[in-house]
Amino acid sequence: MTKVATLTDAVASIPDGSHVSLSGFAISRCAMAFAHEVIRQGIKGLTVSQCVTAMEADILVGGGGVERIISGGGSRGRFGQHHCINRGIEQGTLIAEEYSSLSMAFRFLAGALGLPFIPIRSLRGSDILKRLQEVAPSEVAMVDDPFTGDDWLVLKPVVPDVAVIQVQVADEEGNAWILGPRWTNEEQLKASKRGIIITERLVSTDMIRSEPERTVIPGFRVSHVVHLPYAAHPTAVYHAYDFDADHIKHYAQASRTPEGTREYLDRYVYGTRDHEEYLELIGGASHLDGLAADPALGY
Amino acid sequence: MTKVATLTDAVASIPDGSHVSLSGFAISRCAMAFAHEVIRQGIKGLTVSQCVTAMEADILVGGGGVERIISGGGSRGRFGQHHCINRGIEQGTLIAEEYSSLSMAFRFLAGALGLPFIPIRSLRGSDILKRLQEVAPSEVAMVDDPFTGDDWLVLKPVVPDVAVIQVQVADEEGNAWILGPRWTNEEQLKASKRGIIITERLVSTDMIRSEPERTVIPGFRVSHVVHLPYAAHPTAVYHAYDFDADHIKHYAQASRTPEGTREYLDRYVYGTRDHEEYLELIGGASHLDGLAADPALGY
Amino acid sequence: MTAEFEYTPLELMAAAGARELRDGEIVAVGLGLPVVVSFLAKRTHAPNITLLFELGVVDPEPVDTAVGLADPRIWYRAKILSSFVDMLGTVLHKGLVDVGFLGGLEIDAYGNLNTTLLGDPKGKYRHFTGSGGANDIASYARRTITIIRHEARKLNEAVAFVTSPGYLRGGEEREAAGLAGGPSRVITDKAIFDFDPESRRMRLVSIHPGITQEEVLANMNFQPIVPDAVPTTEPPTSEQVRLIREEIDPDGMYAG
Amino acid sequence: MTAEFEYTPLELMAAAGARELRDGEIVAVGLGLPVVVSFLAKRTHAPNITLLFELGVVDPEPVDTAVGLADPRIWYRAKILSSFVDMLGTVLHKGLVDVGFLGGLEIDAYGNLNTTLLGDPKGKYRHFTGSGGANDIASYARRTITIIRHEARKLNEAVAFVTSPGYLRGGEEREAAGLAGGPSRVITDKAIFDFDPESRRMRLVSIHPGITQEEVLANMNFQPIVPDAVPTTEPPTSEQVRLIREEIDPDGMYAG
Repeated sequence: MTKVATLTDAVASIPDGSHVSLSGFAISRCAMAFAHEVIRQGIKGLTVSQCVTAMEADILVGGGGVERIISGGGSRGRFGQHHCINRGIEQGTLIAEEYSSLSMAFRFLAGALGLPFIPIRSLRGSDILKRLQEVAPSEVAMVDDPFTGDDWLVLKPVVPDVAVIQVQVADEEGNAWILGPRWTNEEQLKASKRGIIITERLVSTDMIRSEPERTVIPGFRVSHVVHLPYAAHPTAVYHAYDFDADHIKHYAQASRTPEGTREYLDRYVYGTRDHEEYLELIGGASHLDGLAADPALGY
Repeated sequence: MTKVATLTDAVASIPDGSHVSLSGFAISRCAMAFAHEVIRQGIKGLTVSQCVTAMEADILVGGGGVERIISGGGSRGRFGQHHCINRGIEQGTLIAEEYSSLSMAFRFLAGALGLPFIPIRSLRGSDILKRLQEVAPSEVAMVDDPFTGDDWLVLKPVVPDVAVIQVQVADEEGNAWILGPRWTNEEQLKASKRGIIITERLVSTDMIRSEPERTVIPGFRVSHVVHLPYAAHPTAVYHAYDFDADHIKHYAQASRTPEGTREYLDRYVYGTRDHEEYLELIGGASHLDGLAADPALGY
Repeated sequence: MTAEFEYTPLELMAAAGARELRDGEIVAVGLGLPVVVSFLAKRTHAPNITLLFELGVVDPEPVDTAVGLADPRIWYRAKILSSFVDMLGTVLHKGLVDVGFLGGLEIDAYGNLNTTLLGDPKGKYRHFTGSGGANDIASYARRTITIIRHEARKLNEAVAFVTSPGYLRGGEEREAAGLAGGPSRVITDKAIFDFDPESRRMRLVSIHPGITQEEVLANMNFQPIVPDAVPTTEPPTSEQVRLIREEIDPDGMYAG
Repeated sequence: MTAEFEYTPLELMAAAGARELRDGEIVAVGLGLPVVVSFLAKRTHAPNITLLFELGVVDPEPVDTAVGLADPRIWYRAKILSSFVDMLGTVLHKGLVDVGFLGGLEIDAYGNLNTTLLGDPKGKYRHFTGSGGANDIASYARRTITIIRHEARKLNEAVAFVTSPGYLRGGEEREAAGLAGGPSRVITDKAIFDFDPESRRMRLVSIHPGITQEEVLANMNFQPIVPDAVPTTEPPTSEQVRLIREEIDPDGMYAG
């Protein structure tokens, strides 16, 4: 059964107030075209979760549609901090449930496995835990290990309404491969009630059947498959294209202020009707060709 | 650092009384040559764990070296029951901690993740749980879900002393791929204190680096790599060779009685000095050629 | 409608099982007749069902008959080859399996299944397969379908060992034990049963063509609930029989 | 032994860090100087260390300088590309990481690290990166090594926010919180510190060549424990400097 859809339709399936789990990690495999379309459609009140915060989450916050972010923290590495997220936290307009990488990974894993709670050794003794006990007291608790009597911190599973996963290869049913490290994308997708797959390449189900060990996204969990090359620009997609350093620097500079963010959104998001127009605006085919990955290096 | 070793040396690293987790599932990827060598070396008092019982566990029990088996049950499918295991249970010479597939999978997963316990919805209301509460009362307990107040069964992690994993492809450090379904082999290996890898093909680390998404066994967990083609005979190794139906039937018939088992062991295990002699005895190269997998079908 | 062609009891059972599957459902399949049932549904009214095999196999297209789940013949052209944790953890334990197929040494009046032992577990007994994924599937697939031969020794008031819980001793006992879902159908070579919604005791739904109610009850070691009028089981269609014989199970290994 | 060649403070720090790693250890690495430290150890006395990057990367052999862990340049020729659950779950949480590298906005007298915010979290403050894997690594790597610039604003009696716990307020507080391992070394561009085994307060171990004890203490907002005699930090060897400049970090991005 084909689930191939336009980005417009896939985004339109997400009601205001949904919990959306995003596939990006800093500057890699970020669902940028998805975030742009969410902003264009004016979807509001979102909860966003991801293991390590990334550029699509930052621009979604900048676009004003995010009420709460659940993550293990993060930055853009040498491209600096996520200004929109940090500004939202500092100004109190964004509720941040901040964990660590492993505690997010375990929360997604617990969601994926249908566990009611998962024990973890992280967070103990830290101000992260103290703050969570204020911001999200219903998500953390202590349990006695019935086998040893030790006390253990346990975390509640995360069960997002929808996971939006940017991949390299998918078929029309949504069976998909992720090349390179998967960070927590497999757990996020399997924890969620459904998945939206944004894929660089759409392949036949016969191709999926030819290397079934690689299928980390099961099609039966997926509601929409959007075939959209360069949908992660300006972030990197391993074995497809490199990150666009100049554009990331441009965004980094613009997003330092609310005004700059607004100008960026006006130009690149509201000023383009869709992803195709966005790609034309940032330089079109000749610019994108310069980002294409070297097949041996993968970037 | 090379960990390539002879089967003799790898087996000799296992003291009496060890807990050994085995990779087989019914009639696929069973560590048969390993089991034979354990019997030849007369290692005793073993605890054996595996998700679904398989032929190498049955012959190890038949050889008299196994004191306890921890598994989710199992058979050889159309090739019948595991007679040695069942006889041991019926006669009280083998302690059986019997779970279900998922409860074994979760126990290995908990061991792999360093979890103190893992909640599960299986086993409740069954006689499996009642019997475990008699045979292994320290391995199961009830915990209140701190988030909902519901009571949950929790299982203790399994942490074997060594996992013995029969694979298709490994390098000299023990980085390895498993083609086909992995059942619980990845979790077993990662739950264990160390791993012994028996591989059909020994490849360069450059080859491992060429498809790093496939490395499910990390070399840094492995103590010995044994390069031994046809080490799973008479069971199947996907994309290497098919199971040997006639030999499995022969074993199935022999193992129906203690005498038949003894005769089988005398001929095929004690009667051969090593795996090479065993392969000659069962028909040598010409017989094995007939089992070679079709590259398209994988069997 | 009358069937004017020959069919075997197993073909009838396969067709009856296939009718229980709705399009789009996720089905946990074991080897044997459930494979035929599932592929029959997939090739007729339910092309979008997803078939899971517990060891880590999704939607294969086998071309050769397998001897068990561990036989690579059943993995051929799968969409996913993964693991128990993936299948039974992220799908079944997550609550996504709609239908699970079960079988066993014996089933009892409340749908409890035994695949572990026969005889007295405190004294002399024979040990068999144990659970595998059966207990897991029985514990929380939304509904389970058991396919079992209609012999008195296999249909008892209470099983010797509850490997896979049905409704336990009936009423609300299953829910009290913390279990979801439950048995929905038992398909034998003589009849089809469901479970009374109150008592949760097995109840006769239909009797296969050519079988009498006396034959059904005489070959059971317990008395199921018998409604006043029990219809005849709908026979397979000629197209269903053709699919089984020519495409799904040409060697007659499962449904022969 | 005197070093008769030029080296930068970062090269000295890299060499000092490399000396802390023993062959065969499993090391959790972040980006930046720890990458240089780890590859330097691997190419000299510790060829069998295993390098883990939290997102799911083991033992890469990068040929280009990366801008962060999310940059595919750092994944090049890895032996494993997997996931956070695999790296931080099955290795770190399992208790197998010997050494973790950490950095931060500030560290305090008991080795607690802040990567989350500066200012007053109850009032006006600036938010930064948060934890990532740092809290996890700090919670149960067997030992951690922090590399940080030697500036008073980064070396405080207590941090504004404990992102990654060290010895908390000292003594047995860390163990009481249920944490294993703990900080073993702090390497700055002026000195190396460890922690007093009783009080768990930071203690001066050695001062880098050309730096005075006064410079070390004047640029700290707390008083570390200072033993009577503090040796001079061993400088890098010419071979270490050559490896860093020619092979490990030819662009000088990390240790330039």
